[in-house]
Amino acid sequence: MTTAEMKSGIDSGIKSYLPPVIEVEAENELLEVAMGPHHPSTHGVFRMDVALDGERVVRLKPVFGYLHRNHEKLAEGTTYLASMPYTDRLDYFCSMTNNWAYALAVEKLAGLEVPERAEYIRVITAELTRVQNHASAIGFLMQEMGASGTPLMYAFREREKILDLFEALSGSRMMCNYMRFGGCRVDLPEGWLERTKKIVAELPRFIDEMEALLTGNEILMARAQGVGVLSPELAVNAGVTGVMLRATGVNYDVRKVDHYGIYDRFSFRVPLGEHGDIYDRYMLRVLEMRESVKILEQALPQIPDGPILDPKSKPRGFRPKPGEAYGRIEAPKGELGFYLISDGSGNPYRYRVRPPSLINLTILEDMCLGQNVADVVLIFGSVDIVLGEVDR
Amino acid sequence: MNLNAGWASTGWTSTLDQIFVLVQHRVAELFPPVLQPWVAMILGVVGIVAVFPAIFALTTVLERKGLGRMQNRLGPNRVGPYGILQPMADAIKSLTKEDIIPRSADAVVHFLAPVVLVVAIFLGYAVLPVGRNMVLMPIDAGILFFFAIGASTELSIFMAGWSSRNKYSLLGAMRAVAQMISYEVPLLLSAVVAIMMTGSLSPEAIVAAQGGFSGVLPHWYVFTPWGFAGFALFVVAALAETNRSPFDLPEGESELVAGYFTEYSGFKFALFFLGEYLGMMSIAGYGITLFLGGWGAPFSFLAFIPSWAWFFGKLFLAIFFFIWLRGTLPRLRQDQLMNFAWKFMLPMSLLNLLVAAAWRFLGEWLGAGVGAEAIRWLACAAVLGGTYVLLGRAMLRRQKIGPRSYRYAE
Amino acid sequence: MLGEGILKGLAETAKNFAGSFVSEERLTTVEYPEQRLPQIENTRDFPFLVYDGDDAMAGLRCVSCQICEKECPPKCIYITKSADKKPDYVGKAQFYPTRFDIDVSVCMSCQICVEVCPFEAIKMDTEFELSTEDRFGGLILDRHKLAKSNEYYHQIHPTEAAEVDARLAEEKAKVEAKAKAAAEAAAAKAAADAAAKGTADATAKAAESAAKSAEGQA
Amino acid sequence: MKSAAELLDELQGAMPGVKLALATNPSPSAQHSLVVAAEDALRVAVYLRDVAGYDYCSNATGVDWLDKETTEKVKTTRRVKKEVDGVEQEVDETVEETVKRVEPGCLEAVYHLYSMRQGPHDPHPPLVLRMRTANRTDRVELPSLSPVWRAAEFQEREIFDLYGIVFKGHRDLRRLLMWDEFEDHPMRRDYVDPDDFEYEPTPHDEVLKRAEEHRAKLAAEGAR
Repeated sequence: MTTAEMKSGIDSGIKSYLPPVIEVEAENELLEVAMGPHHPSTHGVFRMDVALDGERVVRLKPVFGYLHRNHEKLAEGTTYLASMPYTDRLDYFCSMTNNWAYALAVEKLAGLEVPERAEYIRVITAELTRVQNHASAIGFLMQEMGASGTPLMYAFREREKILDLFEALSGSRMMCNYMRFGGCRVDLPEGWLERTKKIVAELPRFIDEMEALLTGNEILMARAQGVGVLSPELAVNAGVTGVMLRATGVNYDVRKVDHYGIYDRFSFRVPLGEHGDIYDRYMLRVLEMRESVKILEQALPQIPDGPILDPKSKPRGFRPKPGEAYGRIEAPKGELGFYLISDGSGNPYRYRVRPPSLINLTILEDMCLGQNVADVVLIFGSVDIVLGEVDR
Repeated sequence: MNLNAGWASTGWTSTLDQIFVLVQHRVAELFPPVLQPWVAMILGVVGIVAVFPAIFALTTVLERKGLGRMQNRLGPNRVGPYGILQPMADAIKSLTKEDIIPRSADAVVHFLAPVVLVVAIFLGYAVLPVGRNMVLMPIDAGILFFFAIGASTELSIFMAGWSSRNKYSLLGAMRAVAQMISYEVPLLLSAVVAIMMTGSLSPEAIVAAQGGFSGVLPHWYVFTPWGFAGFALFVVAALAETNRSPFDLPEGESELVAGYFTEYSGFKFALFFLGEYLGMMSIAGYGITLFLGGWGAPFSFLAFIPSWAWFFGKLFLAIFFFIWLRGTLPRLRQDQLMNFAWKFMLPMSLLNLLVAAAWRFLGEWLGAGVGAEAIRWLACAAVLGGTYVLLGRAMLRRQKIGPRSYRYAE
Repeated sequence: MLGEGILKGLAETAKNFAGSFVSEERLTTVEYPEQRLPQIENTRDFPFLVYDGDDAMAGLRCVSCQICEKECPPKCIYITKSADKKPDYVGKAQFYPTRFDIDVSVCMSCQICVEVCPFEAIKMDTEFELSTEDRFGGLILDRHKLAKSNEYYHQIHPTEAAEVDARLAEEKAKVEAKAKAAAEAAAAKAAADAAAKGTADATAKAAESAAKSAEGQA
Repeated sequence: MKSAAELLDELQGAMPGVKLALATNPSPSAQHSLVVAAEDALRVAVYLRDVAGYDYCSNATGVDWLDKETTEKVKTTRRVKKEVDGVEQEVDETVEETVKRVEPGCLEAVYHLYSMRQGPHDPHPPLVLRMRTANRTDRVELPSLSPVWRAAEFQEREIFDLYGIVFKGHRDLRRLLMWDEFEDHPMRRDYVDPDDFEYEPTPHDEVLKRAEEHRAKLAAEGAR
């Protein structure tokens, strides 16, 4: 196929959103740098092939796949339940939300009902996950900015408490493997709610502390404001979701849109940015943490007694009827979707993860072109990705 | 000039104060008179070469522990009591590590770069007064000598970056050279006020000029408006000059891996590390000499404590301040750094020169007296403070930087 | 004013620096191995096999049904079924594993095996200090290493173990009741048959044999 | 938002002659899909984005449908010549035959579309858009929808990588996850692992057998 043929779709007059082309005076004077896969700032094994004109980026190509393990193929070879622990390992910062997204898709496929108590537990664990993910994401962003780890350590101090809660609940700190089709695996242990309430009550103080350290900092503002700007039109067209999308001002939060789970019972607001730059993404993460704390404060006292698993759900011999379903939730990194096709057997015929981390990287090139090489690292950090999910 | 101003020169305190000088003399007297100056010189050199690297070792562990505490961690605590022997472990590790020279690197220059750096930095200590009568080489143009020697470290950094044949090294070296040359201007200009006031380029004379007390408070330059501004500018420029956070772009690990010493390992890397910390300490030492009264005591009633103890105490405080900044601040971007140097630091330090001159003339013009002093003080402070606020605001506005508010969707 | 945010940040780190010396809450470091955190009850890492009684191999609850082997996501369980049978906890003759290996270098601690096991035979351990110098053999745990007593299970997961025991007792009671009912039914039937035949002798014999079979099942 | 069936009518009204079909989904999720012919896909996509309001392509993925071999028992009646009572006659005879029929498989590209323009006020199920290739071997080209929804850019690269669907009109169609020199498409259902597997240190059973074969092969190659 010739290039001309390849490009035919683009030339056909459709309004497309493409990255800018940067004119270079002397092509042979460009400095080509491969940032990664061995690079201190890449969040894992990820490579950006960057061409620099001085310190200005004129070309950038992301290269993926160093962590590819064909998660989808593995899942198609085992039962529905056996894929659940593997979802923990997608975005290993947020195993609870990964579990939920997968369980949600299977529940849609098999028509399972989730008991109310389980829904509450899901909301609580998901919001705790969101808090710790956003805190760590800010920490990593600051690390990228050269803050020698202080904000990251503060974030990890709080994250530690949340992970201890997860361990007390599910037995494991990060690889929770907690949710099941039609509910959750085990009920809350004794005293868990009280401990969680105490920790949630302390969270606003921690967020204040983090803001005192960072929000007004002139260096952070100088580095983050007006850098890595993303337009709302491009963001929507490129399927960018989560904080990245809302930082551009588009009001789209799957918790509000789909009313999945029981999110319509809680009052919370969706913070929106205006400029779509790194600072907006940082601030939105802070504000979303505050909103998550609000949800937690509502959900924790309301939690009812009752069963935690749909009686129709069973660990062995689970065979949904033929059909397909796409389920999605608002994971901390963006919209996490699972697409399943059942052929009536015990294994899914098709199992697909819609990874927010990967799709949010679609516009990395657009945001970085023309920027300083130091900003590339920042922009990349502000997307908030986990390579386990990008490469699957 | 009264070197002994405010100093109770009696008995054991004076002996303790001069103990190192006395030891040097006693040892030198054991040799024939022809050799005596040489022996004394060698003893001084040995002292510097022994003491400052020891402080460097201590600093590395203090830095890690201090950063740890700021981040709610413990820091190194496994080697020796409280991890105090950590630098020994680091030294053994760096000595036993394989020394790698990239195949395409220029081996000779690659080897020379860290050596040149350490030698140049050590030369700077030659004229640093670390205590009363404790200067290795008392020359009249000591400050000039220090800045001249300090400027030559850029050479070694570029040698390292260029000879490694690595893109990150080269970018890091170019950043470092650009940054150091830019910040040398405000560094020098901010130091000039102290020289103007003293009327001498000799570090000892500058320290002596800051001796003496009004009541219990000393006559340090930092307690005058121009001195404070000069000191603040000096600190910022010194941070940039020594590649410390928030100006650590040349080795910004998130962008350039390790900057100009990316391709260094083992002992050569340790030499670079040593050079950096020695550079930081020497520039802190000159900051103390120029603005913080050198080895002078901060209060008249504390003058019995030996002068060298004061100097090293101040040095550790300065180091702690550097660590504190490192634990708090993210780093700037190259263009912002340059903007800051040329559009903020330079005008401010030039204005400071004018204010310092005005201070001098106002002093002569208004004469003595508390009222006159207060008028002089307030006028200078207002000019400097007002300019600082206006210039800062203009800078933020020009770059469209400021706090934001956010809207919510229900 | 320029520098305000920086000063605020400096104050914050200074607060934390000072706080780390006085406040437990700020300095959360645990100096393992000298200090250890209290064990969290639900913690799981690698599976073990539960046995009842004193003899580990005789008391294994595992009946070698191989469901866990099939369901294990990373496929780290290897089971060989026995040729003969032995009675399990309700007295039913069952197979038992002649080989039960778990490769803990592959195991990902997901506890799917625990969930799918119909016999409450495999549970999650909390022992995490498993490091060994033998990378190949040392991390394959065989059934002798895996077998741990029910008392141990009670010790590490008291709540869960109590639930499991209650469930097993209930099941056992159910089985016994069923056997008893079956025996009674058989006896009654035999008696009816005997009555039809008119030989009291046969009745006694049938009832005896039925009672025996019920006993055997129990 | 309109349901898939309503959209089908609307599209057929707006673009007469467009090749579209509705594929119903029997599962409780009831997410029905529109199957569009490859030649009409681009204009349907543009219509969906610009007119129908589906401005957000959430998910794009491939599905591999293998060739389906169905065996059927068919009764056929033929006239055969037979000697009946010594006289050759043509008689109807019913024979039961097994007929094997191969339903050609295909590769399918599936797109899940939502509308962000609608905002949070109108919850709606995804609109599922499907395209099918002619077969699984040589005619695997489909038009790329990435000019319409940039979100499909990486996902189509992934489909190309893992399923081997060639998207015409994609701006940069390279492998995404596997390395460029890799030849097969691992997500296809008839994919066979190449023998360059890094065997775990303690292989068992089937893996052990394969590991031994692999080692023997390496040894043989070494001997040569």
